[in-house]
Amino acid sequence: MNGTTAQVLVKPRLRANKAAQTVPDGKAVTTLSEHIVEIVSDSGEGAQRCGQSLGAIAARMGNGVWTVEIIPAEIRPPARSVAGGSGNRIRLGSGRVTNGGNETDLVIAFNEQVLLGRVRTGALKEGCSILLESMWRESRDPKIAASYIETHDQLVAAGFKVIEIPMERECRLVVGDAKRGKNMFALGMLCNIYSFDLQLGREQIARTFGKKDASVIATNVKLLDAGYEWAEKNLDFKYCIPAVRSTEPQVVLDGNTALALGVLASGMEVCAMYPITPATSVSHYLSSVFEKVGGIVHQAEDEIAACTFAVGASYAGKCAVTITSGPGYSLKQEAIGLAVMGEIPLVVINVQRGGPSTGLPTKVEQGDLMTAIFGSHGDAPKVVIAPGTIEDCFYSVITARKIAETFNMVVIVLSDASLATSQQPFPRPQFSEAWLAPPIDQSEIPGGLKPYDWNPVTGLARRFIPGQPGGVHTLTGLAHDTLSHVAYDPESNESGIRARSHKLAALQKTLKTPSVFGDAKGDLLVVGWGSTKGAIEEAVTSLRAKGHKVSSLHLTFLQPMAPGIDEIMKRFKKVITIEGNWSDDPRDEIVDKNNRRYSALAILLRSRFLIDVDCWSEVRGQPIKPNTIERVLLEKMKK
Amino acid sequence: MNGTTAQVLVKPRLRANKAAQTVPDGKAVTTLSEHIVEIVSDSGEGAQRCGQSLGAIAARMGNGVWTVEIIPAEIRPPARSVAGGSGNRIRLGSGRVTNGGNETDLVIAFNEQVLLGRVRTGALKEGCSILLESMWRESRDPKIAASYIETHDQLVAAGFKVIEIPMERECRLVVGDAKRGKNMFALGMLCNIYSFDLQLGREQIARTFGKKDASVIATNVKLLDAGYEWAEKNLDFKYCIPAVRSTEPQVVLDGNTALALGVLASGMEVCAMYPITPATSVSHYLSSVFEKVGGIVHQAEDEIAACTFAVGASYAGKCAVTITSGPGYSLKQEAIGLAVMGEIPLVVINVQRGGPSTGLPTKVEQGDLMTAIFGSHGDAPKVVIAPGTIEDCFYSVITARKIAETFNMVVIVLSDASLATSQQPFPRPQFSEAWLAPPIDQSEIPGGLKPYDWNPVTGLARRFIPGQPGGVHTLTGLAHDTLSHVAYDPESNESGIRARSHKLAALQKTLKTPSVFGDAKGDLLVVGWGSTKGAIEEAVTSLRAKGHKVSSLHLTFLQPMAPGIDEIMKRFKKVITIEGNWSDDPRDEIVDKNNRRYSALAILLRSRFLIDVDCWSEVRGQPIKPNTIERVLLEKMKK
Amino acid sequence: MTIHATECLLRMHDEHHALEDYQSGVPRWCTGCGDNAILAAVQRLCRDEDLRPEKTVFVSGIGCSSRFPHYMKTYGFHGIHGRALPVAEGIKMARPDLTVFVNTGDGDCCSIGAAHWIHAIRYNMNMTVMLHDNQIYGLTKMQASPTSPRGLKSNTTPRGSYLDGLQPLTVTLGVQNASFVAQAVDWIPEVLYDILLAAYRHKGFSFVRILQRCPEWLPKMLDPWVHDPLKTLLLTHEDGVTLSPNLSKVYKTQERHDPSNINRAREIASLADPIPVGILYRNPNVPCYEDLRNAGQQRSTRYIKSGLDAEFDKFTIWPQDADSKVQPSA
Amino acid sequence: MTIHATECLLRMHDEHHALEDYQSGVPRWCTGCGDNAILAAVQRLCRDEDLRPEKTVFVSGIGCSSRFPHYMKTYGFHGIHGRALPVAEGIKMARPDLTVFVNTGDGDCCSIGAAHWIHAIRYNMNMTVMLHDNQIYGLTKMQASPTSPRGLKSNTTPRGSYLDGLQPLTVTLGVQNASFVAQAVDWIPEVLYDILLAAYRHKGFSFVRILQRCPEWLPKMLDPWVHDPLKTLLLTHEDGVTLSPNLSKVYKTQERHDPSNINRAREIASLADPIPVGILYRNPNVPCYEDLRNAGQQRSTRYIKSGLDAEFDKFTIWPQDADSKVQPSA
Ligand SMILES: Cc1ncc(C[n+]2csc(CCOP(=O)(O)OP(=O)(O)O)c2C)c(N)n1
Ligand SMILES: Cc1ncc(C[n+]2csc(CCOP(=O)(O)OP(=O)(O)O)c2C)c(N)n1
Ligand code: SF4
Ligand code: SF4
Ligand SMILES: [Mg+2]
Ligand SMILES: [Mg+2]
Repeated sequence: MNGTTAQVLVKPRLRANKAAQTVPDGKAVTTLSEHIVEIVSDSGEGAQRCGQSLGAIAARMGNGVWTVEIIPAEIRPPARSVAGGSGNRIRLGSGRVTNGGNETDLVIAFNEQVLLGRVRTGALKEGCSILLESMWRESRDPKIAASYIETHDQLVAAGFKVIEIPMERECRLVVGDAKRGKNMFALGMLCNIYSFDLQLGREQIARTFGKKDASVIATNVKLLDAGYEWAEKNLDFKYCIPAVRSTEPQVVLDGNTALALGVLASGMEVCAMYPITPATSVSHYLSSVFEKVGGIVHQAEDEIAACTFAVGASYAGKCAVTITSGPGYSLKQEAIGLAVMGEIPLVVINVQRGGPSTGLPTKVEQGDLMTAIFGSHGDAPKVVIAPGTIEDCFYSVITARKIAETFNMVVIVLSDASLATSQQPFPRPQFSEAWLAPPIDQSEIPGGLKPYDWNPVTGLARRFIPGQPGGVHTLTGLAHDTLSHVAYDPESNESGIRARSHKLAALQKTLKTPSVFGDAKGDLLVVGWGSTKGAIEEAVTSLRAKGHKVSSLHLTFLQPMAPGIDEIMKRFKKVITIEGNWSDDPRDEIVDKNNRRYSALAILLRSRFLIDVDCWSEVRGQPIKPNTIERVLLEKMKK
Repeated sequence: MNGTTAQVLVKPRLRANKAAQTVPDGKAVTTLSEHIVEIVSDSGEGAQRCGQSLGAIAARMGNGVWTVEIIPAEIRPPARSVAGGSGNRIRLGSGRVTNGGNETDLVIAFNEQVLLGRVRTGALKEGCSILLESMWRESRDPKIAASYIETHDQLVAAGFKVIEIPMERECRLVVGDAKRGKNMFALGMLCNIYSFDLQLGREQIARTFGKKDASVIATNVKLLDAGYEWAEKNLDFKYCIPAVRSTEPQVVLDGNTALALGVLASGMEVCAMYPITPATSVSHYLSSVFEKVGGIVHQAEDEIAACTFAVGASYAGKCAVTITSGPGYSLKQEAIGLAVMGEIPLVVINVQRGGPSTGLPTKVEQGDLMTAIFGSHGDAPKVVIAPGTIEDCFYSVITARKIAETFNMVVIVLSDASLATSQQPFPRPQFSEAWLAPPIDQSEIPGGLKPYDWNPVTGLARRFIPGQPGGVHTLTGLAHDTLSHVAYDPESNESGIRARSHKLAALQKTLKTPSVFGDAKGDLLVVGWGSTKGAIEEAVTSLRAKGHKVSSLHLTFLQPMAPGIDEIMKRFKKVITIEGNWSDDPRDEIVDKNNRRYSALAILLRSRFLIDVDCWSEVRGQPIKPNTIERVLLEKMKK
Repeated sequence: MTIHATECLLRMHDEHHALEDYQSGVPRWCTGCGDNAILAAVQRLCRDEDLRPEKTVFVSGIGCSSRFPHYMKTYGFHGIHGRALPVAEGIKMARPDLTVFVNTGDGDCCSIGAAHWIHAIRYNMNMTVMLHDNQIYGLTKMQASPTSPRGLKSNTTPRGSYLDGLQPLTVTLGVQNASFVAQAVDWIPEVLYDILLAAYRHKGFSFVRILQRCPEWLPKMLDPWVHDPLKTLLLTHEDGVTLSPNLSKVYKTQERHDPSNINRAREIASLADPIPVGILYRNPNVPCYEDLRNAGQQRSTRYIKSGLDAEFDKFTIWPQDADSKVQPSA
Repeated sequence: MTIHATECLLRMHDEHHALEDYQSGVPRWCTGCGDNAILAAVQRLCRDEDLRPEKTVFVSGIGCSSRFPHYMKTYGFHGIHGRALPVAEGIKMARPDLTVFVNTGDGDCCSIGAAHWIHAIRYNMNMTVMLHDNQIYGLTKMQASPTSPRGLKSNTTPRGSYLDGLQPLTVTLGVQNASFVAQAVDWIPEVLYDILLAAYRHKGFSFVRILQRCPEWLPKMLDPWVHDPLKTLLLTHEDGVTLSPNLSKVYKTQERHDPSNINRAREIASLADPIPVGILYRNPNVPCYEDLRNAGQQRSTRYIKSGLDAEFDKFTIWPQDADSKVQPSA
């Protein structure tokens, strides 16, 4: 099949594009407030790099951006397989983009099988445009050709705007091995489609291949230009998403990189971990940079060793951090209890994934909140906070370290697989000395001071660090008195538990009431935590635009909870939590009020405030979409 | 000092005993409805055996009995040390005795130091009678003599009725090594004091020393008689606790032995454990008897191995059990999650001790309820039940095994250190075949059946057991479809989680509403769970006798909760839980409604029923006393 | 592992099996992954030894290699990371009639599972254990494992790993009750098969470390050994494995090693280059834990009832007791 | 373990210490418990080496023996069961300037802690580890431990334990990077002291298995060895321990063993009777993990800030970027 036929195939369907207004050279330019584009290929074909580059370019154009990785289930899936698609999904907007959004508007696919995978997970919007590599039509392997044609026709029948593009052939005009360069050709097309400054594309290539020799850069720039021109010539549509260039420097990071930089910025020196998806990439990045600032990443033999290693390091010096995900978090329960009992500051980062057990290692869930709060035997009070944005990921670690050392407590940071792999630009943080941990105190302990001189009101006590003269004592996980001597008497046990519990209250007194998104009163309040923040607020915004009295409240502190939350909730007729964890659907036959299992945050709010907080949740391994939330809220308001 | 002076010392004070009415021979016999007696010595002096024997004799007399071990903190504490007391505490009653009761009325102490230990833990009732070995007065070691006299005088000054008794000397008249026989001499005195049939005492000795040769029995009987006569001659008081001999056979067991017998009776075949106080004695007893019925106790290298070993055994055959306490329970979280995910029946017994961390290994606490329910990452629904009596300990294991295999779920049995070491008579269970696990199904699986054919309503699916032709499949802890194939798609994950969650609802539908202790409506309802049952009901009974409209509700199923509980609670003006775990005291300066941390059951009830359930709890390592509860309830009713 | 007598009896009534009877699904390992060779050898073994699929269980932990059970048409238990061995022990204890195989990775067995590994050797339960040692964490995308050679660049050791690799063979041989220890490589299928067969036929805990290639993360690492036969030391013995004439011609570096000689076995185990391949140690006389525990007894209801009654008697107070005035047995 | 140069400097300004400066509280061990002898030897060691109490940390798990730190007037960490070693590693990594000792029981180290034990040997961090091996679970009241001899009657093995005892020495010597392995007994204080001293002075992971009597649960078990000196094989060498003339007269069963000979060390380690006492293996050239990781660097705020800025630069989009029309560096 040759280009012309391709265009023949394409043009008529494209003319159908109503929103477009024709411009002089017969090319339609549609102005959009936002658009979601995907590029997907077999892994190894570079779709990921293409997507990331597009995101960076858009960000530099001043567009709002949210990119999400498309990751295959297997390490090295067979070529042209439905489950094997690898790539990137980029949501572009005029203003700031806070989440992955809804279904995809435009897809570039390198073969029809990976495309099928996307169709089947329901990622694509009905009738969306698909730019499809057409080479398979003429595949020497009749099976391939057949499957291509079959799939193509099905998609067309299903109403998708399929545009066949001979990318391979076009690239071969520029380079020998086309397979390698296709992604930059695609990038060129996208720069054209979205009216991006091509020069930015060239610079982006220069950045990414910076280390490689000039010729590599040159070839890729050629491909970029080729793609741009091809689109200019052959596609008769073009989009423009008005952008406001930010005046201050922005950083584009994914959540795990942000967490790692947070560790750096917090002044912590030891990170002990054991690999586990989706947390490991935090440690990957940290391993490459931590040593540059004198830090150490220790990969332990297992999670228990990682956590106790961190506990030992914290005990002897500055607060240390351990990073894990669900299964590893469960294994650390006993060690965390020791840190709580010994009042050893410790930061535990849990990048949540689908559970229970090994569950869905690469997929998002908010299933670990209850175990973060209640997950160790006996009374083991810990602080639990959850970042709601990529930016939060960075600052939450700094906050966690500070709280841990101020209150000698364990602080759990709950991120998740969605934040972990999503990229979003945010203002470049301005370094502040206040972020850093103070140097290790080695001064002499004044006579008479005891290692657990619990303040009768706040439960706080000064921490003794090895090396301090006059501070020698033996820390123990057994019940102990103020001298840290093992004590089995009722009073010692009670006062120790009281002190550790009251530290939570002391911290709670310092927290500010979170602000409501939307009006302070209304018909429905949506409460959420963690990575669903953006999607919830987007849904709320859209409903409010339609005249509904809906607001939302995002909680960063899950334990302790900030004051004033009940007053906020009382100003709304209904309150509901939206969470990415399990709750029984009251409509299910066997579920009734006596046995319905609620979502985590709903349980906490109901129990503390005795307000009839409803909940809706989803455990589909995918970020919850704004329009799903909108649909749910509308239903709930009908009732 | 000689006997006569001892009596001189004693008599006057004894005459002061008002309740006593004089009988012909000048001996006062006081009729009592109940009495608490303690016998305490250095460990190795046999106070424990004396106490247990007394308990058995009393039970055979038909008295209600509750015995509690007095255990020293160290393995082998130094002689005559305050923390080193070892012995037994026996509560005797006319009717059934359901808990350890309040302070002690009468003590026999072999030296003044172990006695001091008891005084300091506040175990003794003001002015109670103390029968004290007087030999120390003449100790060749002046320090000992001095400390004895000092302590003695302090106690007298404190108003205790101290009766010095030359036990050593008296025993020497019967045997050579008096130290060994003192405990039986003491038993004799107690038989006399409580007007027990001496013959029962002799038989008890015959039982206990049954294996030893006749001479041993004879000597001990001599000592018994000697003690009996000495008391008859020298003590001018005597008690009688009217008893109703039960017409049916009774068994006298401690909670851990009852749990072990429950394992036997449930037909389980494999118990995998790792030693941990206070759970280990279940396995000690089980190790000695399980093999006789073809069972196996496997001491694994750690708790994770113990739990996964049990999981493997359950998967391949009948449901297996693993037994542990707090720290071990925390370590098993991940393995428990695997059983939940794979729907492998499993019984986990957690004999709770003081926490967090290593905490109070030998002492009671109810601190593990929340972690039992929420303690594994992701959504990991398990059944949680708690025995409230020694008898419950036996039956709860049978119930647990049955539920585990009927619903293919993990069932957590929460006992505690108090039940573990307390003894109480209850009707000897009548063996029933229904208790036992069915034989392993090795029949062919009908074609077309899938390993996870979840029932759309109940979530239940038939279990496939290795060896069954037609059933081959690979169980996995990853998200899976009905074929047990690894599946990452949203639907499979959602339907698996739904099925596992709905099994809890399905079980809940089968539960009966627990019955209220006391009137069905009133001013105050006390809700409790586990070992506090007896103390709570005793406090309620006493308050009701005083005209207060108080009732109590005991929950055996903590997850799921039986239907009808909200209706019950609504019939009372106030609801409060009494628990042996931590809750912030609202009167503490830093505690307010926004930060107060509630007790476990209170959190669960408040969250589910939105009723303002208050709570009062204690974490003093001691069983909660009925009169403490009574005091608390009175205060709460005042408000 | 050998087969139970009862098994043999049952066998006689059995139809024979073909390779397909043990194959399930399409392995999702990378092309060229050494796990494929191991799978092929094991499926052949099952067919040749005619194992009954429903009486066979493959147990694994988590990792690329732990996907193994999914590709066998037998019962399988794909558990949690590091715990394959205790799960397998529980299965064997409850059901000694089942044939148990374990597939575990170098991270699964030697890192998080190390304690279970040490103790599984002690228990010496009758199972065949394959350590898929690719010297890397495969599934989690390339982190150093305990067996990674020093200096290996990985995602957690970008400047090269810090420690010399752990040698699983010397560790295993240091543990009391080790009864079968062998080493194989995925690229000599014939010897891999022979070793696995010997392991399967040994009654006890048969530990086979298999050097397994991971082309995805360590494409060239084992090439020197793959390409130069002289860098492989083949252990031959009439009580161990014997080589076909063809192989003998190729693999000229050989040692006649008696598997009963533990001291020499330990010395051989320490060799890094050439790498030993064959059976390092075998002791058929170490008892199996499940036998010491009399696992798999039949238990009748009456049997249990009588045992239970006997126990209750010890704690029972009979109503008539109080009246019986018999003298103590003194 | 050796002392850091910096330490030595600091030392000079130090007053010397007496035994009491290291003694804290009255040990609560049973009379005759071997732990008392170990405590005495260690307190003597601290005094003789003049350790600064505030710069010394004793780390333990849970068990009778793990109460050890409470009886030392230094910093102590009495942690959770089985995790003494990773805690100690964390301490050493964060603070290489601290002197670290570890006290662990046979259950704590060889059972629940086995994985950490294997890996601690690999890491070879500079610390002195005392395995208080009483071959029983003491604190929890007499359950068999991995090192319990076969047939031992305990509360979980009323008919005798089922397996031969694990030999900690052979296991340790099977692990890559083992750098100091010795065995001592509580009833020969002089040799116990010498071995602990050598262990302390060795830079690296010094592992000393101490046969420790538990009169409470196993009153007579070690008597044959305590009472018959000939049942003890004393390893002597100028690079190991040398015996005083008096001891030499009593302990006639001796072997001159060069601690650098690992093969012989492994053979000796396997001996059950006579039991070897002395230094089985020492290799001063194994690097310490904390040194490989450059632990204990000083870090200034500016240092961190510049590192952080450098990283941010990689991800930064500067406002002017979009306008700058420079050609790519091609
Ligand atoms: C408790 C727990 N910790 C960590 C992980 C993450 N994880 C999965 S596989 C694996 C190691 C894989 O390496 P290996 O065992 O050598 O198997 P391979 O993939 O190389 O075959 C890890 C760390 C997990 N799933 N569970
Ligand atoms: C996680 C956990 N499991 C089990 C226990 C109970 N426990 C305390 S000490 C101990 C073993 C003691 O034996 P050992 O380590 O040999 O020390 P020893 O008392 O003999 O000196 C056990 C099983 C515990 N405290 N924590
Ligand atoms: S990553 Fe390595 S071990 Fe895993 S499947 Fe691919 S090649 Fe095999
Ligand atoms: S029980 Fe044994 S180990 Fe523990 S203190 Fe007593 S003698 Fe020592
Ligand atoms: Mg591996
Ligand atoms: Mg021990």
